[in-house]
Amino acid sequence: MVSENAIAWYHFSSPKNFYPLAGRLIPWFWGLAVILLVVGLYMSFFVAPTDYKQGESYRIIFVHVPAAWMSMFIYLVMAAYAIIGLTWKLRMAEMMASALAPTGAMFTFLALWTGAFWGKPTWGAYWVWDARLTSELILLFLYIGYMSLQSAIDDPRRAARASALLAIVGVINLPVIYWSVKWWNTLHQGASVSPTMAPKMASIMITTMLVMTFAFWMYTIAVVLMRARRVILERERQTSWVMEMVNADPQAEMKK
Amino acid sequence: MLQVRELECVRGDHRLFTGLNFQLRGGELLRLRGSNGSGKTSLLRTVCGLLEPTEGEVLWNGENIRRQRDEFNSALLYLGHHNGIKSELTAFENLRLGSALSGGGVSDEQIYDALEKIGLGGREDLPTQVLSQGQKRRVALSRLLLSEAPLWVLDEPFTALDVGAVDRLARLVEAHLKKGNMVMFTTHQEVDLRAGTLREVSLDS
Amino acid sequence: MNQSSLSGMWRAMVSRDLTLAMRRRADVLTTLFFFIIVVSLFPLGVSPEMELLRSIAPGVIWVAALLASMLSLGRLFSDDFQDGTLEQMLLLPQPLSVLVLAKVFAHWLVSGLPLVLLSPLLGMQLGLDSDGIVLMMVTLLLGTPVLSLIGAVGAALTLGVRGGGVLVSLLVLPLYIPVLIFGTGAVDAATSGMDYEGHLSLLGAFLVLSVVLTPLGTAAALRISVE
Amino acid sequence: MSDFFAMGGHGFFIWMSFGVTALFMVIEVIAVKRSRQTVLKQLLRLARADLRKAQS
Repeated sequence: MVSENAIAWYHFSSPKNFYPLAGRLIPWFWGLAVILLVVGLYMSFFVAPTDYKQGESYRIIFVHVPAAWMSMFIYLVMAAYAIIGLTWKLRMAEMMASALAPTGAMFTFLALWTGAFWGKPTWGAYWVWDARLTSELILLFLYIGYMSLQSAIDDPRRAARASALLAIVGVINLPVIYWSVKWWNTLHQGASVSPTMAPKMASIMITTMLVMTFAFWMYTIAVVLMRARRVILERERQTSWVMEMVNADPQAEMKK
Repeated sequence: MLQVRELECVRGDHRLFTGLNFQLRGGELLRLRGSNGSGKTSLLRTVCGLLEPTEGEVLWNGENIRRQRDEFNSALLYLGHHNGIKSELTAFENLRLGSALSGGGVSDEQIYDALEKIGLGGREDLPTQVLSQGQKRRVALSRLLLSEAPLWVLDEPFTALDVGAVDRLARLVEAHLKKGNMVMFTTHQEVDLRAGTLREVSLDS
Repeated sequence: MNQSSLSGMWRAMVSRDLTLAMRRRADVLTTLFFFIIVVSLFPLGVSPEMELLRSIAPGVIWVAALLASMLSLGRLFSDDFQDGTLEQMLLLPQPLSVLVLAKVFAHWLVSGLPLVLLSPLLGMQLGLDSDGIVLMMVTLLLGTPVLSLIGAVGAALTLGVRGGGVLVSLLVLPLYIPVLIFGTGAVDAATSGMDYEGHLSLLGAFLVLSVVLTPLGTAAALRISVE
Repeated sequence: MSDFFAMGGHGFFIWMSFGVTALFMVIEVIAVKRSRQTVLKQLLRLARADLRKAQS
């Protein structure tokens, strides 16, 4: 007896059914993202106390840390979709992986950008060869490698599968890279100098950071679902259901 | 026995063929017809396992070829558009390398003899880059003389061959079929093959 | 699939690639000259002062070795892809990953090993002392095969892609970083008198891991690229 | 209000971080929305062309 959710899961793994479902879900995730962002920003500026040592500039961690977490998390989700896509030949999984990459790359860049603008007032330099920042930089290279491989190959099916394989190779190497960079950093600079995450974290700060992380999470799901719909339209161009949908009610489709 | 079930293949973003079913038994010759771009080469490559079909499966002796890659590969000989020979190596070296890679068992005399039979006598030790297009094609075709693989998959084998070579190749195919083996091929020239039962599959449905 | 045909296939593939490399000796030499030229640029670009050169020597030689081995990756599969021999290799009755290992081994013999043999020359040029040079050779001996093995995955993924040569470096360089860190780390430790066994065992571990894992990745990438 | 923006002298850094993050997120949303619409327009043109061919 195939369990209930197995049928539902398989039902929505076909692009034809996933497309309208994503269309219905997107507004909900946008609503959640906006609410959480507003709450998060309010907490970041008005609820979290001024830090006795760093003053106000520490508030940047309420954007820097969630962005860093998201950049790592999105790469892992991307690799998971790549594995599913390759092993079970699920085109939908491959499309989700390629829809995730640009947002992941954006958060990686933002993590580096906000890290630099937090570093300047705190340690006096925009760039510090700290283990985490260096690993973040390498993660950005992995994202760029993934996206450039995907765009360099013309045949969409081969592009999806080749970049999926690269994502898997990347995710296997990620811990090794992170750990060897961490070892390299402590060797050359010694543990004392490397900037710690933040001063002792008051619980209110942690909850603010979590709220902001959830906000970024909802944002990511909404944007990725939108991009996934575009990827579906591009790759399923020759299927009949795309043609019917476009013919049926073009104006409505444009707005949604 | 080769069997194809509900095969579908998508290239780029247009579907080449779908719901394809046919069989090929010992002593049978299957000619694949279709206009240019109808997916003949893609079908041949799917049958060989080089291209993964979007739907359906290819069976060899009842089992999917993707689950028995080594056994199926040892029973298959594929000749594509490319000749599959290295231009820096000589004709003899190419053939000896080919047999060594697929498990050896072919002596040097057999190779020289095959090259003689295919009409390359005296040119065995020239780097293939100096040979003409037709001669390079013959080096590739001489692999048919050396291989015992029961299933031959040939993509436009008669192109760039002169009349004598076409006739020689036709006799070769007939001898192969008489031994109870199978040949699947595509061609644009009308060649009279008088052995085995001819079957046809057209992709221009 | 008996043992003899596998080792027979391995020897045939390695000797094939070596003869092909010898027939096109120019390609092999360009990689080596590139390695020498890149290292000799640093004294010109940075400063001829020996003390400074000695401190950056391991990093310079390792980065040059990285770039040189990546330069030669393009030829690993692309010639076979063009003339159809790669298709025939995919249709051989032997496991593809063993075939890939043979090809990468031949590629390493031609483009990795010479770097190891040349490195003492460049070490002296940059003022490395004797045990520094010995350790440089050991780390390169352990490291360059890993570069070829990981690089093969990138070469297979970008097969037949326009601009593939540059793209390979983008895909593969981030994956080289752990080998670079522990390769240079070992030589630094040796020159400054600290113990370096830890670094060498890690390099050895990377070598074993990549010998086991990367051929599977490369084989899968080849099947995707030849489609 | 102005001291809120001054952020104890660190205003520049804080608003560069929060501002650029917000800017990137907005740009990404607009870019994705517009790219989907261009694909839809192409499909529309394709569909109409097929329709006309079918009718003629």
